[in-house]
Parts: sequence; C-alpha cells; structure tokens
Amino acid sequence: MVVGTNDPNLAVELCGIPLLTPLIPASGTLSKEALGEVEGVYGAMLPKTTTPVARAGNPPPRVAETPAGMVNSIGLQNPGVEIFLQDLDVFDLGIPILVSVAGDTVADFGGLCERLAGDDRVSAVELNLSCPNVECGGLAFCAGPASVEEVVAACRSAVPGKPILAKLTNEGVVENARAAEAAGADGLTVINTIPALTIDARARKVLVRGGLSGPAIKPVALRAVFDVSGAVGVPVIGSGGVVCGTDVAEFMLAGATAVQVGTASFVRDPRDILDEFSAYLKNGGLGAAELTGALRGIRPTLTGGRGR
Amino acid sequence: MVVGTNDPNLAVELCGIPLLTPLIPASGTLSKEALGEVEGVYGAMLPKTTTPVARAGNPPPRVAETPAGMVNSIGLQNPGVEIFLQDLDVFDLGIPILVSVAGDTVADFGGLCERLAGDDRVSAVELNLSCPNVECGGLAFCAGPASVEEVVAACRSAVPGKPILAKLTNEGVVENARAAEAAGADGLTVINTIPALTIDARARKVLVRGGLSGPAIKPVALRAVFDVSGAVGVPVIGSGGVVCGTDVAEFMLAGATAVQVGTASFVRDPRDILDEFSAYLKNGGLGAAELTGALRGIRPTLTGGRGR
Amino acid sequence: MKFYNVKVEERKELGNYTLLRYRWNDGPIEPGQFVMARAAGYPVTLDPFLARPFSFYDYDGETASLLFEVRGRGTALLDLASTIEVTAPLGKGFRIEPDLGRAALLGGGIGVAPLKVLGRRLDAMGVPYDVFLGFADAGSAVVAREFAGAEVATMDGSVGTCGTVLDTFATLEDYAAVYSCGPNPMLAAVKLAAGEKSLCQLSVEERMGCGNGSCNGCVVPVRGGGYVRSCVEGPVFRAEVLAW
Amino acid sequence: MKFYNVKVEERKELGNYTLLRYRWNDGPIEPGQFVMARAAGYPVTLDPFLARPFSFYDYDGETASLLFEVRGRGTALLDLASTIEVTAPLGKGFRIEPDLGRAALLGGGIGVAPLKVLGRRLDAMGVPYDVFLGFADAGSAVVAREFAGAEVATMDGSVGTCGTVLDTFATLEDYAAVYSCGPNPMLAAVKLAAGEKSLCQLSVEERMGCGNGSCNGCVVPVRGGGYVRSCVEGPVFRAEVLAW
Ligand SMILES: Cc1cc2nc3c(=O)[nH]c(=O)nc-3n(C[C@H](O)[C@H](O)[C@H](O)COP(=O)(O)OP(=O)(O)OC[C@H]3O[C@@H](n4cnc5c(N)ncnc54)[C@H](O)[C@@H]3O)c2cc1C
Ligand SMILES: Cc1cc2nc3c(=O)[nH]c(=O)nc-3n(C[C@H](O)[C@H](O)[C@H](O)COP(=O)(O)OP(=O)(O)OC[C@H]3O[C@@H](n4cnc5c(N)ncnc54)[C@H](O)[C@@H]3O)c2cc1C
Ligand SMILES: Cc1cc2nc3c(=O)[nH]c(=O)nc-3n(C[C@H](O)[C@H](O)[C@H](O)COP(=O)(O)O)c2cc1C
Ligand SMILES: Cc1cc2nc3c(=O)[nH]c(=O)nc-3n(C[C@H](O)[C@H](O)[C@H](O)COP(=O)(O)O)c2cc1C
Ligand code: FES
Ligand code: FES
Repeated sequence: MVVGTNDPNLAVELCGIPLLTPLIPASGTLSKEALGEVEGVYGAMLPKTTTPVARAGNPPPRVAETPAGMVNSIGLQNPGVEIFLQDLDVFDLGIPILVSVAGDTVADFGGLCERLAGDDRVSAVELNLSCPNVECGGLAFCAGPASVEEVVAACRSAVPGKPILAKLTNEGVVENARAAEAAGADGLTVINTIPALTIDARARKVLVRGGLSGPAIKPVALRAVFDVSGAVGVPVIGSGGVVCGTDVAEFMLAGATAVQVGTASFVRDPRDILDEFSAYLKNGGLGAAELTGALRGIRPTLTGGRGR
Repeated sequence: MVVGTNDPNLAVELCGIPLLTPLIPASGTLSKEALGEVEGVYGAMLPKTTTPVARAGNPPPRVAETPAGMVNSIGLQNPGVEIFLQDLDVFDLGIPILVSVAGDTVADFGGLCERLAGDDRVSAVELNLSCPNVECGGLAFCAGPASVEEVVAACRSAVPGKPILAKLTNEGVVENARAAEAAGADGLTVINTIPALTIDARARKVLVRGGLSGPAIKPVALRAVFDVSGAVGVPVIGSGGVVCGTDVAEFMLAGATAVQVGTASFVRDPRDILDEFSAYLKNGGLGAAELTGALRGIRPTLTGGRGR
Repeated sequence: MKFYNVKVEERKELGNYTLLRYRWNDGPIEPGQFVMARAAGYPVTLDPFLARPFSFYDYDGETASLLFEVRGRGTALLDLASTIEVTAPLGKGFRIEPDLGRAALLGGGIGVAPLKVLGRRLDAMGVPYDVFLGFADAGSAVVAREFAGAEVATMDGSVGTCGTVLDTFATLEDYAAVYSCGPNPMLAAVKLAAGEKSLCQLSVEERMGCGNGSCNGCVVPVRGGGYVRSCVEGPVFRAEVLAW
Repeated sequence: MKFYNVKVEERKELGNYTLLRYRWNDGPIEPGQFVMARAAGYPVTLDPFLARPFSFYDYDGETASLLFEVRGRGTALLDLASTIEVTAPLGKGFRIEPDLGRAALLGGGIGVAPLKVLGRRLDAMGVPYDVFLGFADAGSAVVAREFAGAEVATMDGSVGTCGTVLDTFATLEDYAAVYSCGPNPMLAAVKLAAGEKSLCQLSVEERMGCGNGSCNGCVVPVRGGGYVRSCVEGPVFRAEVLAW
C-alpha cells in the first residue's frame, strides 16, 4: 500500500515479468524514431509485429480519421524477423522487450517462436492472431477457437522458456481466450483493432478498409477485457482506446494486469497518460497492482510466468 | 435524374415499399412525444421493438456517454404487442409503418408476426435478432446462422403478405445475412449496437453494460453494410452512427437502400441530416436511389418486395 | 431533437458554480423544467457527444439562466462557451397549489438551481415559503446569498450548520408543501422527512440520452412496479409516486 | 507524440487561405519541414481526433507561421482557434545545394506554403530562383502577392495564365534545381517536366496518423519496390526516388 506516500506504486507483474509501470506501447504504434520521448513511461517495450519474411504492406491511403478514432490498413509492413532481430537493440531502453509475431500459417508462428526462443533480449512473445488487415493471415485462419488453440499450442512448444501472450480480436473473444489458455498461453492481449471501412463520399470511393482503433472502441475493448478476465485465469493485457489516465484505471478495474497505449500516442504524449494514472492512484491511495479486477474482487492468478 | 432541378429526388424503394426519403428512425430512438419534430423527414416510421408481453426493462443507469457515442442498456422496455397495437395510430404520419419485434424464442417471433400479419397499418416487420441487452433474448439464441435461419423462416411463413427485414448484429454479420436471405428475409438491417461496457473509475464500479451506438461505430457499420450488400441480393438498410448528410451518402454508397438515424436524433435535428444529404445529392446532380452501391456498381436487386 | 444556437449574454461565477444567461422568449418556462445544453459547435465537433440536462435557474420572460457546476468534459466546455446550444424547455416542473399554505424548498448542492425560479413563482402567487440549502463547502455555498433568509448547512461546517440540508431543520411537519432538488439519496431522505401529510415534490437526477422521451434512458422506478421516463413524466415527481 | 500549447500571435486571411503565427524559438526549422497541429483542447476534447500536418510557411527565428486552407473539421477548428497545439518541426526538408545555379520553385494551390521560407533560405544563400504558382481561382491566388515576380496560373483563368502551374513556363531545362509542392498528381507531372538532368525535389502529401514515424500510415512507393514513410524519410523526396 502507498497511502500517504508521495508517488504511488506503479509496478505490476505480468506473467512473472516485473514491470515498472503497467503501460506498454501497443504493437505497431511506436517506432524507433519516437523512442526518445518515452523514457520512463512504459513498463515494457513492444515493437511492431514481425513476420518470417519482409512485407511491403498495403498501398496508400493507409489511414483515415473517424469519429474519436482512426482506421488503418498498414498490412504488417515490416523487414522480416532476421533484420528485425539485427535492429532489436535500438528498442533496448533497459526494460523488458516483448516481441509481436504473425504469420500466415501455424508453421510460420511456430518457426518465429523457435527463432526467438534462444534470444535473451526477448522477455515474452505476443502472438498477433488478429490483424484484420492481412486477409490471408491472422483473421483468415485464426478466426475460431480451434485454430487459436492450434497456433498457441505450436508456439507454446516452440518457445518453452518464455511467456507467450495471445493477442485476440473482439469477435468471439471469450471462446478464443479459453482456447488460448487451454493451449498454454500465459497471458492474453485484448483487443486488436475492429474491422471497419471508411468511404470518401465526395470522391465516391472506399478510402481505407482496415481496423478501427482509438477511443471510439474503448467501451467494446473494456467489455472484452471484463468478460475475458472473468473467464480465464491468466493475466489479461488491455488494449483499445486508452487516451488518458482514467482509461488506464478503467481497463485495470475491468481486470487487466497491464494496459497498452496505441493510437493515443499519436495524438498525446504518453507521459501525460502515465502522470494522470499516477494522480488517479494517489487520489485513491492505491498501488497499480491493487486495481486489477478490483471492480469485482476478481484478480487473475499470476501463475504461468516463465520469467527468466 | 435530377441534374439541374432544384430539389433532388430523395425517393427510394424498399422491398416494394416506396419511401419519400431514404431515412428511417432507428427502432427505439424515436418516441411518440418527439413525433412533432419529424414531419417530412422520414420515409417510413419505425417504433421501438415490441415483445409478446410487457417488459419493465433494466434498472438505471441505462445510458452512458462514450467518445463519439453512447452505451445503452434499456432492456427492451415496452408495453407488449397488444397495447403497442392499440397505440400504433399515433405513429401514423401518413408514411409506411415498419414494426420491430423481438422475443425469447422462435415461437415468440412467429407469434408476433402472426399477430401483425392481419394489421393493414403495418407495411413491414423488422425482426430484432440482435438486441445485446436482453441476455436471455436476441443474442442468446440468435447468435448464429442456424438460429437466424430458423427464426426468419418461422416469421416468413407467419406473415406471408408483408416484407420482413432481419436486423443483424455486427458479429458474424455476413454469414447471418446469408442465412436470413436463404430463409426468406426481404431485407436486412445492418447493424444493431455493439456489445460494450462503461466503467466509472472514480466510483470503481460498472456504469452501463449494454450496446454501443453513435458515430463511434460508423466505420464498423459501413464495413458490415458494404460486405453484406456484396454478399446478398436483398436490399440492406444501414444503421450505425449516422450523424450528418454525408454519413447517409456513405451508407448508400456502401450498398444501403435506406438508412436509419438513431442516436444522432438525440443530439441533432434529423431534419438537418436530411437537408445535408439533399445538398450532397444536389451537388452531385444525383437522385438518392442512384447512390446505392454506386461505389462499386453493385445494386441490390429490389425483388422480394411483397408491397401491398 | 431541435437545438437552438444562443449567445451567452452573461457569464457569472457564483463561488464554485457558473451562471449562464441567454435570450429566451420562445414560450413560457415552468419552474422545475430543464433544457438539454452543450457548448456550440455541432456538427463540426462531436465532443462531448451528448447534450447535458440543466434546470432553469432563473427566467424573466426575456432571458433564461442556467446555474451549473463543472464536473466533466461537457460542463467544462460549457463553462468556456460564448455560444451554446439549448433545447426548448423540457419535462414537467413543480406543480404549485396556492392555497395549501407554507412551503419548504430544499436544495442539495447544485440542486439549488431550480429553487430560484420556483421561489419567484411562489412570491408571485403569494405563497409563503422557507428555503433550506445544503452544500459540500463554502465555495459551493456562495450561491446561498441569492436566497435571502435561507437556512444553510455545509458538510465541512465552513458555513452554517455542519451537516446536510436535513440538519438545517427540526421538522417539516409544519409545511403543507415540500419542494426539493438534489442528489437522489438526499431526495429519498427528504421524502422520509416530509412524511405522508404534505404535498412533497422531488426533482430527480438521472442520466439522460435524449431529454425528449425517445431513448428510455432516464427512468426512475415507480410505485406499483416498472419504470417511467424522468425527462417527460418528470423530472419533478410527487414523492409518493417514486419507488424509493 | 509531444504537443506544445502555443498562443496564436497573429491570424491573417490571405484570400482563401489563413495564416497563423506563433512563437517558436525551440530549435531551427528547415524549409520543407512540417508540424502536426490542431486547435487546442486535449484532453478535454477529442475532436478532431488526429492532428493535421502543415508545412512551415515562414520562420524568423522567433515566430513560425502556418498557411492553410480550410477543408474539413480539423482546419475549420484550427481557423477559429486562439491557442493551438503543435509538435516540434518534423521530417526532412528541401536539401539546398548552393553552387548548382538557378532554381525553380513550383507550387500548386496550398502547396505554395513551404516555398516562402524556402525562398528566404535561397536568398540568404545567394541562390537565384524563379517562382511558378498555380491555383484554382482568384481567391486562392491572393497569396501569390507574397511571392514577388512569381508566374501565376489559375484553372479558371481569373488571374494570370489559364491552366495549371505547368502552363506557366515553356521548359524547366535551364534550371539546375527544381523544388515543388502540391497535390501528388501535379508533383508527378513536375517530375516529368523537370527531366533527369536537374536536382528535382518534391514535397509529397500523404495522409498521416502520427507524423513521427510510428504508424507507417504516410508511405509513398519508392523505386526498387516497397514503401517509405513520408513523415520521417520525407515529406521532401528527390523525384527519382519516388516510384510515380
Ligand atoms: C433534470 C436534470 C436537471 C439538472 N440540472 C442541473 C443544473 O441545473 N445544474 C447542474 O450543474 N447540474 C444539473 N444536473 C446535473 C447535470 O446534468 C450533470 O452534472 C451533467 O450532466 C454532468 O455533465 P459533465 O459533462 O460535467 O460530466 P460527465 O461525467 O462528462 O458526463 C458524462 C455523461 O454522464 C451524464 N451525467 C454525469 N453526471 C450526471 C448527473 N449527476 N446527472 C445526470 N447526468 C449526469 C452527463 O449528462 C453525460 O451524459 C441536472 C440533471 C438532470 C437530470
Ligand atoms: C507534409 C504535409 C504538409 C502539408 N502542408 C499543408 C499546408 O501548409 N497547408 C495546408 O493547408 N495543408 C497542408 N497539408 C494538407 C493538410 O494536411 C490537409 O489539408 C489537412 O490535413 C486537411 O484536414 P481537414 O481537417 O481540413 O480535412 P478532413 O477531411 O477533416 O481530414 C480528415 C483526415 O484526412 C487527412 N487529410 C485530408 N486531406 C488531406 C490531404 N490533402 N493531405 C494530407 N492529409 C489529409 C487529415 O489530416 C485528417 O487526418 C499538408 C499535408 C502534408 C502531408
Ligand atoms: C497504425 C497502427 C498499426 C498497428 N499495427 C499493429 C501490429 O503491427 N500488430 C498488432 O498486433 N497490432 C497492431 N495495431 C493494433 C494496436 O496494437 C492496438 O491493439 C489497437 O490499435 C487498439 O489499441 P488503441 O486503440 O490504443 O490503438 C496497430 C494499430 C494501429 C493504429
Ligand atoms: C437508446 C437506444 C435504444 C434502442 N432500442 C432499440 C430497440 O428497441 N430495438 C432495436 O432493434 N434497436 C434498438 N436500438 C438500436 C438502434 O436502433 C440502432 O440500430 C443503433 O443504435 C445504431 O444506430 P445509431 O448509431 O444511429 O444509433 C436502440 C439504440 C439506442 C441508442
Ligand atoms: S432521456 Fe431519453 S427518454 Fe428520457
Ligand atoms: S504519419 Fe505515422 S508513420 Fe508517417
């Protein structure tokens, strides 16, 4: 407890990994160019999803503003896992590094996990089972519990030494969460962007077909986190629309152990979000870890951590 | 064509029913007290969903504001179909009346349709297969294509003389749309609110667990309308986040034949939305009906109308 | 719902509360009625998304004024606005029965708002009344000076009696009519204190989506079961109607 | 991304465009660099949600100015703002090679924006240059008076040559360097007109999510395949790099 002390205790533990703050940059929303600004803000680093081989991504336009949000269709542009690992050191801010992976097949996921298994810089692996923009990827074969279970099981055995986090989309999230847990996931990231479409009425054409993110989806993400954390025993990482400190609190109250900040980092300094969250905790004389599930007294067990 | 003329042609045809404008009030968002304001705005009337017997609805709080939207948990409060029909005349503004029905079982839906079959005031029936707030209702047994098909088939035979519109939720919308069409639905309303949750961080309690509506969900609804109108042959009615005239155009370009205005009517005068849409058409020298699917040249066939 | 774009004629701070005055000569206003209001900007801005309900604080036939407390983003923006969007007067106000005798007006916090214009009406009708007000602290209690002779209580004891509005009187037995506005828990307590004999009317505070009866969001439980919409059946209810 | 809250020191209308000036003494600004900007109000208001990219129009070491055209809600709100939120200078600007010889500055519509501060820099370095500007109409062309001696064209022929900026010159052959900003289709045409021999730099216009390289949203296709982010690798690119 930190009642009365001057700075609240922001530390949380995620799958056995100690985090100095519960904030994590959402995959694909923090580039190396922007790292300078985030010293001390995040509890762990989480670069953009990497794939077995390089992806050029989708043609522009790739982003469109929507009410309280944006739709993106990046298409997992990335240099491929080998170059990714060559450059990984730039993401070393002295905090744990989580690596997000995605592929088109179970073998892709398994292969990526094997590749990461031996790399000591990687504290945990996040499986992007949900990118709505790669039609032949995530969604296509990760839509249901069966495929989720298959992919997670393959990754589980491929990277026995590190926690794996399954990142799920909103559609069918509770069943998929149970399947991922059953297959050995140590944690779940809930949720990814929601499939959406924007249209340019003046030009009468589709502008961007992709995934919706930002505050617009916060109530949907909160419900997913609340329901999932009530249905599984592993820790849940909240993602979706966090834009201020109160949002972080809401996700943790709903049952999240840590919270990802994505789109908001484009429009605000994430440090302000941490400061606001800190003020919230101070106000209530609470430590960050005490918030998780406080809403209903449920706290996900922190077992399953394979921390190094 | 209306090029050059002063007021664009707003008329559309929905399942054989001629509508003076493509706007329809979304079920549950326009009460008889507010009818005075909407003369000439809507092409059809659509009162709140009615059920076999009266429902008291959920305890307050029932509504919460969210970024560019709101979450509601009304719980289908309504007096039951008999009293509903006694009072139906107040909704007669000289335009077609569509009636929304919901029940907990296939028999409920069938029974309601039978009850309406003989009522000449009812131009069409909208099946609310998707209310996220009645846990024992809509969602529970209408979640998948099988149950959608069952309910629609039952209603189809119960009300042979009128068009039936199946109102679908976003989750699994394309499969459910195909199932509804196969079972004889004359049209589809896409989408209902999206399951969501709001939390009061200060009080550390759940505020409202219900459905998200408003501009926040527009990009999700647009994608659903675009995908569904590409997958079925029956007309689609767009619903979700329409707040201005451009939004109406976007839904029609995406493939909608008519567009529902819900939450927006709480925060704006729907007449302004029609005026903006009208200006948009004038600008492009278009008639409303020409917009439908213009984006990709696809126009849902207008067959299946059982218009009286 | 139709919103009218009106200029803020006057903005005044009464301690923790802000008073906004705007022209309104489009029909009468009943004490206890309210408007849905927000800072101007639609449709260019959608934030905040919903308008907020505010009781009429005062009305002179020419200009109406609102008195509000800044709580969240909606009131924060309203507090900065030079132009606001308001609806026509909404809901059912306080029913006044002139011949009953002495009335008690009880306000809790910003619940004081509708009591000003109610008092004016009672004065005009020659109905005698006493005012009892409860506030959190001195900053909120500043508005009390607008109610000459009011009994005042503050939670922190900084002004008047230490406690709630319920601590400002011994009994309500001598009052033929009780009019009250404040947080719902306070209203429930007032209902108890007023007892069965007097005509007790309460202006309830529920979250609203629309304000014109369309959303069924603002309901209160009523005796005999079920819920009614406070924006059209209320916000003022006879105490005995409420299942509190 | 970090945003700085700055007061609008001056607001001026140049025909259809608005000029906003604000204090900026926090580091140098390269011609062609840009800021992400929006009307102040975060986090109270989330509308518009994203900030918008704007080139620096001018900079005197003390104050920076933006020149913009109102198109949608973001610029509409910016146009009304007395305080705005801006980032530090972003992206890579125009590279100037002093000894090349005469330069041509080509602007299309609001694409004129970065050419003002670029011209100042060229003057300072003693590089001779000519300015060619194209606009839709007279209202947009008003800003041309800020560019003494510029050749001007308007689509409606109301000012200068009737046509686009490409109709304001016979050939670009005599220019060692070509600097251009405008809609992407115009830039593609300029690339063609400039040919291979000159140093041709184009400031591209892509939709941006973040402005600091994080979202991968603002990409342009490059020769040799793939895409690069225009907010960090650009917005100014050597013409031959672009796969247009
Ligand atoms: C009939 C009626 C009359 C009222 N009269 C006044 C008045 O005269 N002066 C005044 O200061 N306040 C009044 N209130 C309360 C006022 O509506 C809220 O304080 C205000 O809505 C808070 O908005 P916000 O943006 O500051 O808070 P936020 O937290 O940003 O509001 C978020 C959402 O919750 C709703 N909400 C939050 N708190 C309340 C509340 N206590 N009651 C109802 N809705 C709430 C808002 O309307 C909004 O939809 C009245 C409420 C009702 C129902
Ligand atoms: C590097 C760069 C420099 C620019 N410099 C200037 C300048 O100096 N002056 C100026 O007036 N404009 C400039 N623009 C264009 C300017 O960013 C857009 O006009 C502006 O974003 C439109 O916003 P809006 O709110 O008016 O339109 P909206 O339609 O409301 O914008 C919706 C979304 O689309 C984006 N968008 C819309 N049109 C454009 C566009 N043409 N280019 C990029 N994004 C767009 C917006 O940023 C926003 O995210 C520049 C663009 C870029 C990429
Ligand atoms: C531009 C952009 C790129 C993204 N790229 C990825 C990605 O590569 N991998 C991934 O798992 N999620 C990706 N996401 C999803 C985010 O990680 C996050 O889950 C989602 O945006 C919801 O959170 P937010 O509302 O805070 O942004 C991306 C989101 C955005 C906006
Ligand atoms: C307060 C409220 C009540 C609603 N009640 C119903 C209902 O009774 N039946 C129904 O089919 N949909 C109901 N809906 C959903 C709307 O009809 C509409 O499909 C949804 O709100 C999305 O559209 P919108 O964003 O324009 O509001 C309700 C929505 C709201 C906000
Ligand atoms: S606020 Fe919508 S019914 Fe009362
Ligand atoms: S705008 Fe985000 S990477 Fe360029």
